[in-house]
Amino acid sequence: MNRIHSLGHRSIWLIIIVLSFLLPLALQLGYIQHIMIMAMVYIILTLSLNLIAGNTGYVSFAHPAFYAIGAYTSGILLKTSAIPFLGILLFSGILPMAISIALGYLFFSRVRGFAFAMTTLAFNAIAGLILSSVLPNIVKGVEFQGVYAIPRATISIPPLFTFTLTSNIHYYYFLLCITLPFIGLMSRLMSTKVGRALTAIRENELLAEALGINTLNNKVLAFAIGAFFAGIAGGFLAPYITFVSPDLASAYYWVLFFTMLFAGGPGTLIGPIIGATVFSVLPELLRFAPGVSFTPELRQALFGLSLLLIIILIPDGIGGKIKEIIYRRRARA
Amino acid sequence: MVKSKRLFTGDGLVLEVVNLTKKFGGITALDNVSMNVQEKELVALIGPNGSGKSTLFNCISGLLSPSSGQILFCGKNITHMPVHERTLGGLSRTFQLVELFDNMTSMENLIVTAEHHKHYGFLGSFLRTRKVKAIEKTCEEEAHRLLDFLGLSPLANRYAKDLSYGQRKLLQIGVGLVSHPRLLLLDEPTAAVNPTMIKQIKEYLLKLHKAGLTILFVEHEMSVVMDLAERVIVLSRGTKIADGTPGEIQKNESVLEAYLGV
Amino acid sequence: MDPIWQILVNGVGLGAVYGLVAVGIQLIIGVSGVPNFANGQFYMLGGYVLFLILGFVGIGYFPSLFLCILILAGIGAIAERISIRPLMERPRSAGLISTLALGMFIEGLILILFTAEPKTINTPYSGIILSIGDVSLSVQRIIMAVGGVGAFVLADFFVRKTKVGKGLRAMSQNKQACRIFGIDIFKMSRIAFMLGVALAAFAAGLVVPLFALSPFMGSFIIFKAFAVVIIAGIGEIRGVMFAALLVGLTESLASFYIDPLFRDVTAFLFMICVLLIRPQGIFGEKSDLLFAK
Amino acid sequence: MPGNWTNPKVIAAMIVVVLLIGFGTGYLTATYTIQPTSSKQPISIGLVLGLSGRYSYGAQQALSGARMAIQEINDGGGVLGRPLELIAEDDRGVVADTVSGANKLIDVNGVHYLLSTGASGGTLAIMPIALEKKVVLLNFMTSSPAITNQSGIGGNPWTFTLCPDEFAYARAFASLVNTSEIPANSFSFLAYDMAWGRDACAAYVQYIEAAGGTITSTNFYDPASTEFTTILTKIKAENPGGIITMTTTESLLIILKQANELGITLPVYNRAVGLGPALIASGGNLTEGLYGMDPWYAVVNTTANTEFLQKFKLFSGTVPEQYWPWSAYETIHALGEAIQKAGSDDAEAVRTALTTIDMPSATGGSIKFDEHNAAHNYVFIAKIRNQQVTIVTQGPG
Repeated sequence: MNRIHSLGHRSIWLIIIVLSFLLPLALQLGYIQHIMIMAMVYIILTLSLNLIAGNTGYVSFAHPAFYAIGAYTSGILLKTSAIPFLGILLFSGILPMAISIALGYLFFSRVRGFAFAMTTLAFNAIAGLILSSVLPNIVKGVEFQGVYAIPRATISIPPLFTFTLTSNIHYYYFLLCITLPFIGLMSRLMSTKVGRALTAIRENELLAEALGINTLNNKVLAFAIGAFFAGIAGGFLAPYITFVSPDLASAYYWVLFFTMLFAGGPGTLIGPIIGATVFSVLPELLRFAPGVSFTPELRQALFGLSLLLIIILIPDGIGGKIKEIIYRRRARA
Repeated sequence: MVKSKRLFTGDGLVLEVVNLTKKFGGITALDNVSMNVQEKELVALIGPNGSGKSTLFNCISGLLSPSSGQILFCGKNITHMPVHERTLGGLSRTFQLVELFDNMTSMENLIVTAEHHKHYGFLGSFLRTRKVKAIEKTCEEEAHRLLDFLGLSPLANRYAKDLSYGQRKLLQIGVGLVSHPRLLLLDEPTAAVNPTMIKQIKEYLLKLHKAGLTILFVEHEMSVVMDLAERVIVLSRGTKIADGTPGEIQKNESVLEAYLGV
Repeated sequence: MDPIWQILVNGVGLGAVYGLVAVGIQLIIGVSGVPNFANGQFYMLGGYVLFLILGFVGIGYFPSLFLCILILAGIGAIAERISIRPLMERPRSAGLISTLALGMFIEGLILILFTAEPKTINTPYSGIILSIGDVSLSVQRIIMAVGGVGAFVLADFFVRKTKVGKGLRAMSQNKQACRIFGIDIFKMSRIAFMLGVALAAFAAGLVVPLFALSPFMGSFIIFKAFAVVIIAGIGEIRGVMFAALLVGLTESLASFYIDPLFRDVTAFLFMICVLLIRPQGIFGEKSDLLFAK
Repeated sequence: MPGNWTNPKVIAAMIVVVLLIGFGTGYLTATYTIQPTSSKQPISIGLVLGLSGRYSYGAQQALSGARMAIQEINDGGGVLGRPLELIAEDDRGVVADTVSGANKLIDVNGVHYLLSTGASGGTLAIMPIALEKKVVLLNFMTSSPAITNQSGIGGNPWTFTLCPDEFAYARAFASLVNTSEIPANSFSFLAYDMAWGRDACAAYVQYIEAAGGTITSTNFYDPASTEFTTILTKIKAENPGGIITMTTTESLLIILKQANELGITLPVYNRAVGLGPALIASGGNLTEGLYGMDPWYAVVNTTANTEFLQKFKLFSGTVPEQYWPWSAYETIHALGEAIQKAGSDDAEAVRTALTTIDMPSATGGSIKFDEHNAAHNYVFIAKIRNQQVTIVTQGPG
């Protein structure tokens, strides 16, 4: 198989990078930068969820919990400790990862398919309750409705420089420096031994095992990497919004992630990126639609309807469709 | 050719099954069956429907856990070893109803198997060190060689789901071979394919046998069994009723009984 | 007073509700393999349909309930055609997402039609209160418990004894075989879905007079129902009622002796414990394969 | 499969998507921020509210209240000769959306004045934003004491609270404990598990205990919960003199039903659910004897209030379920007066003007801010007697 297409022509990379660096300058408004920042946060979340739910084919409801845990970790540490932000960010990724590894070995070894999905659902509910009702009683600086007034992030490499991220544009570029390498990392991951093993597990777990693939370890690995980056996304959110709430672990978010992932195209790279971008920008665009004729209820109904139609008409999502077209062309050639 | 990793060494007996019994609830599917396969041997396992062939097969390959008895592979007890470890140890199998990664290309089907029989971890693969590059290259070469051998090269970039049934059967044999097994278990390799394809598959199996591969296969098609097998093992109602050369088996009373139900 | 009896009665009441919704899910997941995430919204929809019938059609409570069940079964047939059948041959996650989307859609519609303001339904029976010793409960709650058990027994009988029911069970065993033996799997899937939705509507009809009617009531109960399904063992219809009662009692006891806040996760904790000890669920049969596909 | 996206076509598609979204948003924003409403540039006022979700019914009414005030002011020639315009954002009652909605109003629409949301958590979350971006934040319906504590000399001079906080209600309630009106002196709490529920509960506990009352238990529940028999059984076993609830309308209805079913005859003192027509209609006899504590009731008998009611019925075609529309209405008017007083729409000037205003309220109190930027308006305790709301007690909070 030609591995070139995993990383792609550098020229195209260049175009995208340059574009994403220039775009916020073209659009000065802080609010639009906010939308683009959130879009990137969702790209990270959806792509990391894709690893387990898309590539490996195990639907996981636990992603919002990892996101929230990351956000709380970063929020609390920023408020109460003197650890440099980059360290905090790393830690807010490592904590969910540790949890996910424990969960993974506990349940992947016992249950499969839907039962596993339910265990993650249970974990998400329990985590949400702990964040909203238990943590405030035991951790200083955590209110029942979340962590308020989180200080802005300060990036410092002691001898060289110290810089506090204040405006949206700062956060935009900071996040861009995380997102672009992350996308590259994901595309590379897919072209490794592990990446192919995950696809194999999704396609036919029995066969994969019979052919000598250690499915348990691979599944846990995918789950853990996903959790790590979900945590990073949360860890970034805390100083950006300066507020985190238990809502982050609520059902609303896994519905949103699933919409982005499955409409975009599970198991592909471009799919989740498109899905995340479209579905994080669309609701904001709807804010500008004439309010009266476009009630929020109608928005929810349309949201559900469009997702339903996409699943039925193009079950593999947009990314899957693109992949299909390319494959057909290559097969003919 | 890079040597794939081996868990066990030892010669002579490749597979040895000792008093294997398997019960499903009340039913006894296998009633202490004992059998063996010598190195470089081409053995057929036959028997009427429900005689326990596939149960025995699944116990050997690890899909089922036997109720009692032992399975020795190259002198090592693998009775309760996880499936993937048996495979890594050089025991590979195919399935009667073809099992492949449908949404991966033929090439990828082979590569994903090949690379999991090589020594290198996630990080190495991720950082793509020179060593790893070399290994992955050899994996591709082996995959190409196999596709050539099976005449599937033109279909290298096709999804497995888009191949014909016969081609899928072939590809599955390829997937079984790419891990350099010490013993290849084939579950009805010629079932439900057209005569020309049967002929083709027979040729391939003979070639492999000549190349020194040890093969144990379940088969319904008697002509195939008689042409290929050096030795035939017959099961009936979960017990072994005969074990010998095709010639002997043809003359064996109890076998006829079992088949004709006299 | 000694509240323990009241607590047990409450628990049974809770269990009956979860059980009814869970049986529906169980039927569907057994036959078409799809975890129907919209069943909660169908439950909610059932409540609103009943509300309309009682409001605009001048027939008594039980006739209205019957009519409501018929209507929902019809809606279920349509829903199955739209959201399940096209995805029959696809991985289950597809069905999960499509039903999820269907649920969102229904909830949105109800919000448009009825706003978020809660409604209440009063039946002749929800007013009558019986008190036996320390225990006090309304006739409606008794009707609910009895109706719940009745519906469950009927469903069980249907699945075990009738021809169609046997077909359903065959489907949950082996879809391929059914094809070969000429069982119409689409028909089976449709019947299962209609039954499931109808049961959910029935549950709503019995329960709503005790609660208030709100567009969000569905999304709340569905997870409990799924927990019950997992505890019982996926596809195990017999186990459902028992598992549901277990969950109901656990919750009732937990909220009295521990903290009301933790009531809602006890179901999940219970589920996790069961999975750790018996991954196939309390009533599920352990597959002899070392791993199933 | 990995990497197909590097195919040029796909990349093209990707770039197009990014461009469309980016510049599309930019374009829409541009077109939106140009206001063709009047020859003069209008003064924009922002409002973030749960226009959808659990609280949408009341929120929609509050929106009408605000719109009504705007219309009145504009009909009277606007302020400083310029019309007012209201830009509302939906936050579904989700705090994260409150934050992004407020950001949008401030950055895109450039509002200098913001009416905050229906959940105390939301107000607390956007207070730092108001401080950072120097925007006047008018809190007209959230009552967590944490808000007023942090306002004014509390550190956030940009936040103003026009509704009483929980201490005011708690004081009013505690003053009646052990009297003929509230003979009970032991209470059990049933509040939903959110910032407000917790804070309100704490405030009541503090004042009731100070007044010599006792607390048998405080119970919190998941706002989505629909089953209260378990909690009510617990309360029944404790047998207090009364139940104090801090809940949504939906929960309160279920609580009343199931309390009745369990044969609980204790008086229910509810905070925050207005004793409006919808509640009485769907609650029926169950609401008989139910208490409520709010800063406004339809039956408050002042000319100004009856006038407001008539106007609101005409304007929205509905009857206020609770105090929200009234509060929004008076808040807009107070803001208008402050801008007039300041003589410019500059945020800083208006902020200082607000601290000095003193205008009468329809309920008989007055809107005048203390050092915590809190206007202590009247507080009412009302009771439903044979399907009619009657005021039990009233007075400055």
